[in-house]
Amino acid sequence: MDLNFGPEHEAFRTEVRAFLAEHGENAPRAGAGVAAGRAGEGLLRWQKILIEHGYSARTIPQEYGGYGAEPDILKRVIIDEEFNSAGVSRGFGGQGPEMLVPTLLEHGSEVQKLRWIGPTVRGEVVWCQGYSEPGSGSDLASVQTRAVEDGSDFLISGQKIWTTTAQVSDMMFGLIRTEPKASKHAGLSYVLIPMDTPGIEVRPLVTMTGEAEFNEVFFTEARVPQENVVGKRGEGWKIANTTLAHERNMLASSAVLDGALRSLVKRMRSESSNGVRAIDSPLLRDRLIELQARVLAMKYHGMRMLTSRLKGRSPGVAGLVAKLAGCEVSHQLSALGIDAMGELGTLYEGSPRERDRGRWQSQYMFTLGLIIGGGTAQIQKNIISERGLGMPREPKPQAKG
Amino acid sequence: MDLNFGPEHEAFRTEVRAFLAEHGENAPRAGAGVAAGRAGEGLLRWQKILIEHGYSARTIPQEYGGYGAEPDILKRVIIDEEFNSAGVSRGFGGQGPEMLVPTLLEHGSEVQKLRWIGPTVRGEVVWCQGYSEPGSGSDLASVQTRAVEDGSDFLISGQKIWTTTAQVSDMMFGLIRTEPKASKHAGLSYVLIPMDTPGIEVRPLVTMTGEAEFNEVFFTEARVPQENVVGKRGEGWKIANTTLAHERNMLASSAVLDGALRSLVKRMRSESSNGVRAIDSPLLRDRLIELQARVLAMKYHGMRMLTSRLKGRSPGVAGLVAKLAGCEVSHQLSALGIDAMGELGTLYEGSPRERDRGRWQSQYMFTLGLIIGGGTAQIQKNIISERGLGMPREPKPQAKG
Amino acid sequence: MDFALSEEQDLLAGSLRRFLEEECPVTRVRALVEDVPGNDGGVWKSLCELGVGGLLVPEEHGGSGLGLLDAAVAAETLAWGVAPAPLLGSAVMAPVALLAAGNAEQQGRWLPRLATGSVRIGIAANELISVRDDAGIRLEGDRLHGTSLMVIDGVEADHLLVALAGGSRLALVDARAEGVASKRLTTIDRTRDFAEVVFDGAPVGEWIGEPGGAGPACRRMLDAARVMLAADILGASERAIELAVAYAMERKQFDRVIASFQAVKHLCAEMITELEPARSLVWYAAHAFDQVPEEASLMASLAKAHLAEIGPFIVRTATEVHGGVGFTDEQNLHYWFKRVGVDRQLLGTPEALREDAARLQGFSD
Amino acid sequence: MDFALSEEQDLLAGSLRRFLEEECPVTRVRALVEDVPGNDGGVWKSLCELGVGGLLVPEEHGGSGLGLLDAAVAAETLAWGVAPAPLLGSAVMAPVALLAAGNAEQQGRWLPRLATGSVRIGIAANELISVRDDAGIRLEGDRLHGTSLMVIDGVEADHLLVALAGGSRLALVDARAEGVASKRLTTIDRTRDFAEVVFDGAPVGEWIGEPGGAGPACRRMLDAARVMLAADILGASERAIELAVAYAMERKQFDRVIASFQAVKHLCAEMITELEPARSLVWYAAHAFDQVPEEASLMASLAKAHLAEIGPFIVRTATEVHGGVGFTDEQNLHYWFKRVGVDRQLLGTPEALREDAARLQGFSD
Repeated sequence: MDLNFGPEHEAFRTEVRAFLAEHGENAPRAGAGVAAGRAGEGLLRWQKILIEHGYSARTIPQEYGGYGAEPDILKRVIIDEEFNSAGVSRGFGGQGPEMLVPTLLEHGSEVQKLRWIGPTVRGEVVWCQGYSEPGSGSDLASVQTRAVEDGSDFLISGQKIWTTTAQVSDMMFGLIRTEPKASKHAGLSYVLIPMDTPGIEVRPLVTMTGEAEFNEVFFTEARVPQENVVGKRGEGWKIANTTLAHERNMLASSAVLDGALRSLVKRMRSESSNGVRAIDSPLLRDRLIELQARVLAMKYHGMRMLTSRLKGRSPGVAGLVAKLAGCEVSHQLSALGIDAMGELGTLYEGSPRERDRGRWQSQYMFTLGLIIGGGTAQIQKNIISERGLGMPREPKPQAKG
Repeated sequence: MDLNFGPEHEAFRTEVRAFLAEHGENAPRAGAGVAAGRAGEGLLRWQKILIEHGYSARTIPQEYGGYGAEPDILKRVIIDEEFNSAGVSRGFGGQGPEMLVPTLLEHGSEVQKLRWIGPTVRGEVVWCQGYSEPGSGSDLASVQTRAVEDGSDFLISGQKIWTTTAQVSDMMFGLIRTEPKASKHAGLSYVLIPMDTPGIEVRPLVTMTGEAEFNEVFFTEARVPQENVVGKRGEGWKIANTTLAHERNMLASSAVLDGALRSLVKRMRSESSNGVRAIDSPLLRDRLIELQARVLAMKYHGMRMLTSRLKGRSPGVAGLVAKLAGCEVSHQLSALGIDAMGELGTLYEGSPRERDRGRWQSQYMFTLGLIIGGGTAQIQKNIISERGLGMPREPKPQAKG
Repeated sequence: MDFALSEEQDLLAGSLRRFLEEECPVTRVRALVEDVPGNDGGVWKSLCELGVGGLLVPEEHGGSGLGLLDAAVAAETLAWGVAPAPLLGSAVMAPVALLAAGNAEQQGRWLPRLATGSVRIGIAANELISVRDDAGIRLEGDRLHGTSLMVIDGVEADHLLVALAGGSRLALVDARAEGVASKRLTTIDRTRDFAEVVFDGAPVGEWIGEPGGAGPACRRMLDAARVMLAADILGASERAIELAVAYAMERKQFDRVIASFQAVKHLCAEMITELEPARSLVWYAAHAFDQVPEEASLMASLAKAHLAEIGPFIVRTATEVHGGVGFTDEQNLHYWFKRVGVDRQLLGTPEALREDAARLQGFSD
Repeated sequence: MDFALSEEQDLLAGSLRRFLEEECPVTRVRALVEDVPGNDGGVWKSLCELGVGGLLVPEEHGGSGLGLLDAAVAAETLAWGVAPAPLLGSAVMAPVALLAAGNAEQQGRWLPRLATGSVRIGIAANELISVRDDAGIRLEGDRLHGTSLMVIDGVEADHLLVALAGGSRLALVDARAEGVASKRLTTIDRTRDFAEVVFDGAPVGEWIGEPGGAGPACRRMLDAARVMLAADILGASERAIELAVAYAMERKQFDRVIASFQAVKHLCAEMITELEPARSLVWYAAHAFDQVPEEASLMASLAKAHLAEIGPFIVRTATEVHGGVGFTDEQNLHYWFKRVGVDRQLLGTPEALREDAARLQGFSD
């Protein structure tokens, strides 16, 4: 094990710090992390600065609008750490830069790359992901939204759900059943769909948090050129799977956990009841420290998974458990945040006396959504036991009658 | 709701206290609770005193060797409470008095009653229960131990497991498959089996606690008269089920929980590390109080179930959850007992510095055995969800091939 | 001994359930509270006609003179229906305080109006438990000063029952008097009405009890409230389980209802295994309040602390059983989830209540 | 950056596993410890031949000069095999203390013998963490007095490393000297050797470090030990999962292996979901001990506390997967169960370690 960053990387860290010292105040006020959705003027400007300095679109070739650096995970770690600890925005992110762009780089045609990558990383074109459907759970291969050929176009009909940022997106990258006669997995294509196509309707899906973090998207014979397929027809399943980009998510999610922990410590230092600070309550503090151990475990686990990737090894079962474990830690951090505020921990929706803009309640509910969404915890556990531990699938039930 | 005991019962309580004050010192030193297994001289004498005064075999008719009182659950509650708080032995118990005797009273022939009940309640004849088998889990109806007719006798072959006190028992009451052609449930009989019958071999089954709390019992053409069947042949399943005697067990088990809680408080008051008593640790004390709430919940739950019984109502799902919930509380009490002693909580087997004769470790393991034994927690949960909540059984898997 | 609800209590629960199913299903609740949290839209009036307002009010004052167990049955049922209603303040805490410390004249003047629902009394007593942000009410001359947070049913209240710092005095104050300014505190649970009330030289309408002698009445009021909150969690959790089981019996995946999957069944079994013994505990805590005064405070703290632990587990698990749809606003399941979330924190966190229970038993200083 | 075991570490784990599978399977462990807890029956000698005794010993003293991460790999593997061995005392705590505070001569005299296993040093340091039953060792004149409990590898030790009350001095004492009396303390885990040692005017063999200056060495020794105990829980838990999965793949009910039941699968998934991130934490804690001194104490406390929480969950769940047979002595699963049970309590309970972690970060006084 060698976690040394070495002189080159320490120099890089100095460089990042210098950048943050000089430019940090131009960042949008949203704090650390990556913004998704429709970027405002300030964010677009900031994003441009970030790309110029190699802190966003870092490894995207320059001809496609990126900074063109060699991949260097350590540098990415350093950027994450420094931006995070300075509380400075990482700029524009979301599913376009994070999922579509790597997919195009690997599977897209030259035309597609030149057309889409630059505007996407600059935040000018916003994307949403069209994978989940009401009946599909995490069994994405069971996607029903279908495309019928009509000349050189497809006519797409069906429904997607849990689509984040759909209401502000210019484009969707979606899994569409284009080959009705092929097998379940071989019948899907990866299609780029303009959201202003007639026949597409977006309905916001409000969740228990009170926000419309998601949407439903309805397709009624929406006409899309067949040339908008990425890769070959019928390869959609494979393409979607190769770019689920674990490493990015894992680094990002452990940074998010770490950020939540810091905020929690801050909250517990400032919040008091009857003159006793939350952090001075032996019970709340004990929970805090156990959660700290879990946050650190996820952090080092992320580094371990990354190392596996770098070495071209499968992380095995250790990779499968990260989502389930991480969401749960995040949920528990929020629960402690609420408890630390006692009765005032229930305040919400911008109420007077609300703390931290209601983030603890919002996060408590949203992380529960993460636990049960995108393939519920139940399905995650099936996957872990079957793929990770080699346990058999449940036998199919007997036919009735 | 009326938990008043009323003047008659308060008078009875006074009477019990007077008895305990006068005779309590003659009780065996084993402390509160009921002793099973082979009774020594002291216990046999004590049991005799208890029966004479109506504190054991209380509602058994006098002609069968009991005290002959009218059933009065309140009085039983009072007896439990007073003996428990005085830490005085309830005398001889175990599966003979607690399970066989009620069964005989309900289903036995007059001959069987006269022959067995008296010696059983006096502790002269010790019984073990032969229900579980290695393959049966809690699906008792799948019992395989079989009896073949041979003249007026049965020849019994097969194996029982998890048989407590088998090694010291004179008799077994067992479920035996006597009707091979009948359906699964209708093929069983309830048979009284002398343990000294040739062809019966008892092997102690040592558990993780290091004790042989259980046995395996092997039958090889053991010859038992057919007249030893209780009730009719083929009624064994029904008979075994009617006498699973929830109320007794529930009262007793909540008294056991209560006793464990008291001992735990005592231990936490006396145990200290670095000069701080366990009970003065905010963390350990917080766990203690949450467990106290759970112990009390089980106590009142027991009273609620009893009330249902008294009114001839089914307790419904509330009755099904008691075992699972109670075992877990007991396990957690033990875990806290161990933690309260820190590093010395690991001591066992009569080690120097061992506390409370190792009861916390022993109980920690034994209660885990209870959770997983006698129909594992998994099976309990099936039963709760199916019988209690009306959820469907798992479909049978498709036949292979 | 009879450890069960009486026939009358079963009837009360049944009739309230029917009323809620017919008159105030969750769709109506949603419409009522969407704009104004805690808005009961006449539901409280109807509930008072059914006798809910006067459960604890003696018969001579127009109530039915029942006990806290009856009120707990009502609380459980209202939470089962996530009904917005000032049950806690106007039907329990205020009557309990008046009965404990008010004089005959005060009882005669207030209790009948509480029973009919023609007056609502909000409760400014949060600072008896937890002082945050320098809140607390003090007396200067004959005027009240200071802030009280999380005032129960405080926005819609006609009058406020105010516990002075330290709990030695209880004042009844006209909510519309000069020097009283309240603003709504919005919680995750829109079925509740909470306020922050600032007293800036507000006149005391009347004192409840002798000056300096309100401590026992305050404790009594808190004990009752905690049992009610425990019952609230009980009812909300019970409904969450019902909804989860019903959903699982309906929703199909892989050509079978998900209720037939062992993992889903076990989650449901785990929920009910937590709930049912807890129900017995809540019943006893209410009974102790009515009949076993020396155990009342201990049981109230234990019951509320315990329900505050299992309630969140149950509503979370019920949401998990629903899968993604349980997370949507549209499904309404979150109404119960949030109700439990507020109950857990109110009038004593679980840790604080266990500490209180320890103190009551001499386990801690 | 390379967050992974090195090839050498993988090889070490592999060769130790093979050795244990071949030479010391649980059936042999059972036979060894049945009469005498902690009896390794020559296993330690063989392990030392494989280099385990000298992992932390510098090459110039006959060891391989590796780090705590290597020792943690060994600890994990020995726990995987529930092997009885004085790894913690003789191969970790004693060398760490000698390297931290011993002079060159002492290092040269003791380390080679520890590496070969020709000498065993027991550790009397429990009272640095927890004083119970008035234990603790004090110096009177030049003699030691007092009692130390839970002395690690104390029955079989040739010498004892004794931390004096307060942790300011470390003495090395001949275990057979006059005035030293040890008796065995038997724990649930028979694979361990613990003693209670009474010092009644025992002579100090030599001091390790300057008088009054042993504090940092003590902390260093405890940090190392805690990481090792965390690794021990890791290995024992890992094996418990392996055994549970293997059993579930074999045992049939209702004509199918129980591994195909969703409830069983989910239990196994829950175990591994707890274990794998914890493994990363233990690795990092060991790495921090070796390379990031400012984080070493914090990480040691956090890792040990965390593993002490998840370990008992895992071994309990593994037992549940086995059903009744897991509860039998014969099945041997309890060896891992008990190993974790002892690790949890040793050298700092989880609560105490979290309090320590809080203190180290300035969260508490």
